[in-house]
Amino acid sequence: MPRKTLEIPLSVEHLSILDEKGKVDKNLEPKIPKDRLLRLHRMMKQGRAFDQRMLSLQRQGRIGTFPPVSGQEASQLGIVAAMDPEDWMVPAFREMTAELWRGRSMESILISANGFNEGADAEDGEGPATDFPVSVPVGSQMLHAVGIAWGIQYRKSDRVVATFFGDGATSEGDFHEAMNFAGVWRLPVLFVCQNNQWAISIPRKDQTRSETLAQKAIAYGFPGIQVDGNDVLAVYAAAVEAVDRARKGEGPTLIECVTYRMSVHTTADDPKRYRTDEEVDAWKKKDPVERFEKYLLSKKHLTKKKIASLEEDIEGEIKEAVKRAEEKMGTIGDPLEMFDHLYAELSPRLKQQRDALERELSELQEDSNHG
Amino acid sequence: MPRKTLEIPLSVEHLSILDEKGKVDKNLEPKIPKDRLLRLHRMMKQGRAFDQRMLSLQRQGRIGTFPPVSGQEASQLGIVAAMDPEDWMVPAFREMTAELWRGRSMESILISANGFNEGADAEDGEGPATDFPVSVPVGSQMLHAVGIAWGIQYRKSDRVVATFFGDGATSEGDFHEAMNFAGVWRLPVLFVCQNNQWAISIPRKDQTRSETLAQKAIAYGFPGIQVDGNDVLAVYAAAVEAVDRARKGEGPTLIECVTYRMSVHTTADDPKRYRTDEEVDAWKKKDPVERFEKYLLSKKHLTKKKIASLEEDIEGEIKEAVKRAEEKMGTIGDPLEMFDHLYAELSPRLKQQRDALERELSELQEDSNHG
Amino acid sequence: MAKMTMVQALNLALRQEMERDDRVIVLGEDVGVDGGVFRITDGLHEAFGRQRVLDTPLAEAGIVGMSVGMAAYGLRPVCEIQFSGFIYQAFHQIENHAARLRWRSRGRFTVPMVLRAPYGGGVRALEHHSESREAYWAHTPGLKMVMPSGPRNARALLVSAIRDPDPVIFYEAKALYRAYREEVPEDEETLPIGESQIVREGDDVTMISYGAMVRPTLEAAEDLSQSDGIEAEVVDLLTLSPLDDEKFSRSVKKTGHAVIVHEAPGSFGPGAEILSRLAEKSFFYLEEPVLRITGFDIVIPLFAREKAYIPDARRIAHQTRKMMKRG
Amino acid sequence: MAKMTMVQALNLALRQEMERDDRVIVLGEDVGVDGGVFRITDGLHEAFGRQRVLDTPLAEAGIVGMSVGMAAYGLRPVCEIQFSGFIYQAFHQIENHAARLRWRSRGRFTVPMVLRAPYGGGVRALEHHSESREAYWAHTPGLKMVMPSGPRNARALLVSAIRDPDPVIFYEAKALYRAYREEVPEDEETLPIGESQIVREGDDVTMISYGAMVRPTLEAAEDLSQSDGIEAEVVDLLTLSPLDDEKFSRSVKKTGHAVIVHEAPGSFGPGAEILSRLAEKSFFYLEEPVLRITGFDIVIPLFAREKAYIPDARRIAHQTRKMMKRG
Ligand SMILES: Cc1ncc(C[n+]2csc(CCOP(=O)(O)OP(=O)(O)O)c2C)c(N)n1
Ligand SMILES: Cc1ncc(C[n+]2csc(CCOP(=O)(O)OP(=O)(O)O)c2C)c(N)n1
Ligand SMILES: [Mg+2]
Ligand SMILES: [Mg+2]
Repeated sequence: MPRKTLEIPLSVEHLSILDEKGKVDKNLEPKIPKDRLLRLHRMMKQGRAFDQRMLSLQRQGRIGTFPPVSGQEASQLGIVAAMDPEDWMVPAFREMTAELWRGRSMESILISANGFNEGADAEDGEGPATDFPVSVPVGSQMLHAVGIAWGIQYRKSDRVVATFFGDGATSEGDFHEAMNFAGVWRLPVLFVCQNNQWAISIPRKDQTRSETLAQKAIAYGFPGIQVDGNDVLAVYAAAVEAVDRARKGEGPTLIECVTYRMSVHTTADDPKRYRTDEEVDAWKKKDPVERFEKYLLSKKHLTKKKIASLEEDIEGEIKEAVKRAEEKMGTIGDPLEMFDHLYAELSPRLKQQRDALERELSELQEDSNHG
Repeated sequence: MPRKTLEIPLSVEHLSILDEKGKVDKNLEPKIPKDRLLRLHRMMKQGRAFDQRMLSLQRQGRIGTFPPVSGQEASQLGIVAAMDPEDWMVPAFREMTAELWRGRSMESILISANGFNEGADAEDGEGPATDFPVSVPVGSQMLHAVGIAWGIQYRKSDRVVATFFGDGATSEGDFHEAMNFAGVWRLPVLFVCQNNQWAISIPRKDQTRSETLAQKAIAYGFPGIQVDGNDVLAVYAAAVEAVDRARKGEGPTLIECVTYRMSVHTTADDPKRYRTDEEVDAWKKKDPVERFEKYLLSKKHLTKKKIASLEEDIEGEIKEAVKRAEEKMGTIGDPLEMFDHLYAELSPRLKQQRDALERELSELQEDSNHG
Repeated sequence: MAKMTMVQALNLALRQEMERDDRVIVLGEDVGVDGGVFRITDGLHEAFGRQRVLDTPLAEAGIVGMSVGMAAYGLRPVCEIQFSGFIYQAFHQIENHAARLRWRSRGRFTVPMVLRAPYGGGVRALEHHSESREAYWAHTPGLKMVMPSGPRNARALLVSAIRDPDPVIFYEAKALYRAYREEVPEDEETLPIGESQIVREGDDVTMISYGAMVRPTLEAAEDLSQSDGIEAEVVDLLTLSPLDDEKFSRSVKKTGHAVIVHEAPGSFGPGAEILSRLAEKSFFYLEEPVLRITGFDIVIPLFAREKAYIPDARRIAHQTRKMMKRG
Repeated sequence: MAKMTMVQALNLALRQEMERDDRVIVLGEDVGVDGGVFRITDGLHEAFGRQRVLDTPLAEAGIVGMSVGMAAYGLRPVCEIQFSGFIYQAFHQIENHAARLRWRSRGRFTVPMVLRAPYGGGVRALEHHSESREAYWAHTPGLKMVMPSGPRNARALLVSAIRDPDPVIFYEAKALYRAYREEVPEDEETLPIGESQIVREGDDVTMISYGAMVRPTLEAAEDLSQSDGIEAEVVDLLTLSPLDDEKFSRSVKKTGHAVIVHEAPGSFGPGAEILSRLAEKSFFYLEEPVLRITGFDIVIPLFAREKAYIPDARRIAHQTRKMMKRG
């Protein structure tokens, strides 16, 4: 074959079901039972409200830095709604709504956001045993999902793993290695890219020259799909297909959710330095929560009144959670606990360091009592 | 757009010009002046002969471990023949023929293969000032090419950079980061993949699920082309196009040269453990040197007699080079030189360590004189 | 002279070096319009444009590997790793290449690059944002490891690092970024890499520290002086590698007692080498074991507990006092 | 008992642990049909199949990151990094995750993985194939760092490492792989991680070493005994972290003199911590400065000169002799 274009047996699709006005494409509309639709709606609302509450707590100095999620609720919930609780989730650091859906408590999120390792305690409800903790180093968690998926395949289980990461994460070497490994062994992984247009101040187009992030899957020989990430129905439909492929042993899928970070990168960030209000306003019109609400209203699954009472319930729950978290935080914080959980057992040197610190703290206490 | 396949404005081509029997596709035949064709032929022959000579030197214990190049001559020479001497080359560790073409001396290769850093000395002819030394960590050198290319763009120079790497290297995170950076800034880089089917014992198909390596360029928004890497005309033609694009500011190209490592991975390797003789024999039929020779014979650029005398010349040159290298190696090796060239200036501690070693060596010498 | 925070002082160093030498290129994540997450590169983008202040994709090995190539090409890249907790993504490019290219090419290619990274705790940051692991680099042949302790020396050392012919790892203490202001001359100022400074004189005990720990060490020294009449000589290393072992060894010959303070985990930490050099050079002058006051051999805890981890003036004074009373 | 090389002994450990526990998975580059470039995994592929002996694509961060996930899932990955010079490609997965997942999840997920890598010089290898940088890992909280010194203890320690509930970095000296044979029992044998051994008794000087350097140290000790009547006590650390500082400190209390031998660069190297522990625990027994005999603070040279870099019995004996004569 002297010179010819090669057929690559992979294509990249785009999927959108519920448009910006809340109008649904009947042919594509997934069949989701009403109670699940309402749970999705509730979670979206709760996620949004809790995010805003955290922002004000942070501004009051009652919690530390955190990465708000507003705008990405559909991109996250559409995925986890298509999974079983026994499936695995390996998040990055901005998947708060997905964590809430999976069962993590608001308290545990608040405790973490206050710099207590105890935010990860099982008894405080950090979610099912198949959920990884938050991972801060961008892109690095994807490989853990691959390892879990390999274990699933080895044990002939039919579980799947979903791992989340941002548009920025696609530039990291770890993204590449994870995608490649998953492709080679056809592992049951959903690679869920939260393309929220920004990696701190770097816009999507400066992150990579490729037109879509979904097409990066072509490099690894498995399908990629781009979905409207502010359309929870589209995200859900794509996730159902990907979960199905994965369970059947047909391997991984890359799902690019096109969405928007409506708030700051973290509470330490000032987005006015790098993006315009117009851009933010334009995306506000595509708000995933409002859109989904319109859809449910039009389907008569909801009424304005029900929404108002739901909002009230959520406010109450959040208030309770903040109270419980603050109570709990009053009872923890013994510095000596920092030696716990690094190893199964403390080495003699660590024991010695722990003991010395204990002694020192009491000596210093005495000093200040006397001083 | 509800559900549709996206148009990706990138395709992957395959190119082959000179077939296994040495028959050329007239429509695609590049116009290469006779003297350049003959230089290419000479280099191929020299590369092959020197490779075999090194193998026997290694077996005699006269040099250390090295990675033979046999089989990949066309994949390398087709690229460098399309470049100017002032362009940059950033090799991996198996680009001996490309280095020879660019002006590195056989002596310097031998000196390196004998564990002397002096193999990199300019006065020993390690090639032009725009050639990087060999890089052993797989895939890592590609980023250096990107940095050089960025410098070229910054200085508004019209130079280009070619960087070489193997099929195995495409799995490393560095490959991904280099390709992505080059894409973002449309840098003048030729990414030249020597797909020789094996990464030590791992076959190409276990390295990645993608059907071609060339298609990986799609992930970065620039073109990839797969060429018959044992066809020097095809490699050359693809390189000319890529150099042209790069010089015009149109950015990088990925060139996948489909070739074969006909010999061992390194002299420490035993390929019988992982591949069959049949496979090797099948590839021998596609030998790039023989194929090109047939082409030149049919074009009457060469005669059997000329070839025989060329072979004799080369043998003589190699013999001379081995002699010169062994002479040179007799004169170097002062251990104190290991402190040189790490920093521009030795720190006090390093001076002290160097002096202490000097003293110790003379004390030990005395001891053994007396002992 | 203007009073500047360390952020402003570092910014001044970058700005002046960029004005002086068009080979100097600043690159990293968010260093452009955003001015860096700590604003060290604030305004440089406007002053020098997109090419000189290069926002990169999110990839640390990419940033460092590319800088190696840029340096070899003849530029002077100053790259920023957003937090030193993510420098490991680039470890191989540093060890395999930045530290070795001069050596591998026998001087034909050199790597005059600076790798800046914020390190250390004390600013209530997230996981991976508070580590102090300078020992990795101090142990790596081919690198220099610089750690300023305040606005003025940070500026002077950064200028020297940029002009240095070899790769310099430059760790900036986040805790110092906006902690206080210092007079920083507008005119060029450099400091030699590899030279420590005696920042307080005293005859009773030698306290050796660097980076963010110099301030609490000085505070502890004041406390010891006022409450116990113990006069500490305080040495600010400024550079960890190459380590200036002359000044502190000489000081210990005078004082007979030594305390080393750092934030990094103690075991196999920088203090071990400092102690070893002391043992080598001042062994017969040491009246008792050298005291290492350091981070514990654990991951620095999340911020609710970080104060208990990081040595502070109270801990330093307390432990030093106990040692001096015992001695 | 069969006489085995270290290669065979390590192979035995892997084989028996794989037989015993189907959670044990060997993975890495060329570990399958090829049996690993040093043949440590020879035959395992045939015995246990492709799944248990997993050839991976060429990506070290991938291997380690994937192993973290496998371990958290409930498996016991034993991954091979082909040469420790390429472990840096995975540094972030080790520091950011392997070492921290237990801590980050408060014990909910654990990382019982072993990361094997050949280290050190002496086999005429290419660049990046001869480094000795165990200090990086010994300084990293959350890891254990094991370095056997011969066939029998390598086998026993590898078994212990595989069964350990936490991540273990396991550095194997290439120079020992086929250097000699030793009796290795077919029956299960383990050795506790974190315990050193006294491998030669003596009253005059304590020599502390580990890994490939134990043999030349023992040779030097013999030489000192025969030519000078100096009797050295030799301590083989076996584990660097957690460091067993009891045995060597006790020994120095007896001998009053100490020599530390390692291949790694001296500055900020493992010897500094060993010396510091000695200074802490046996200060008043030390009659003179501890001697560190180590690699120089440079990149280990290409193999034509590596002999001059790596401490050998002659150098060790010579320097120790000088010290003892001076003392
Ligand atoms: C390896 C690494 N490098 C840098 C950072 C600092 N950092 C935190 S989030 C972020 C941007 C991430 O962008 P993206 O992946 O798009 O996720 P998003 O924040 O938009 O959710 C950066 C640079 C980090 N956490 N990890
Ligand atoms: C980062 C890194 N990992 C592992 C190795 C050991 N190694 C040397 S060559 C090689 C295989 C390379 O395969 P490929 O990229 O296809 O190049 P080829 O050897 O076929 O030319 C391996 C694993 C290395 N040199 N660098
Ligand atoms: Mg983003
Ligand atoms: Mg190959």
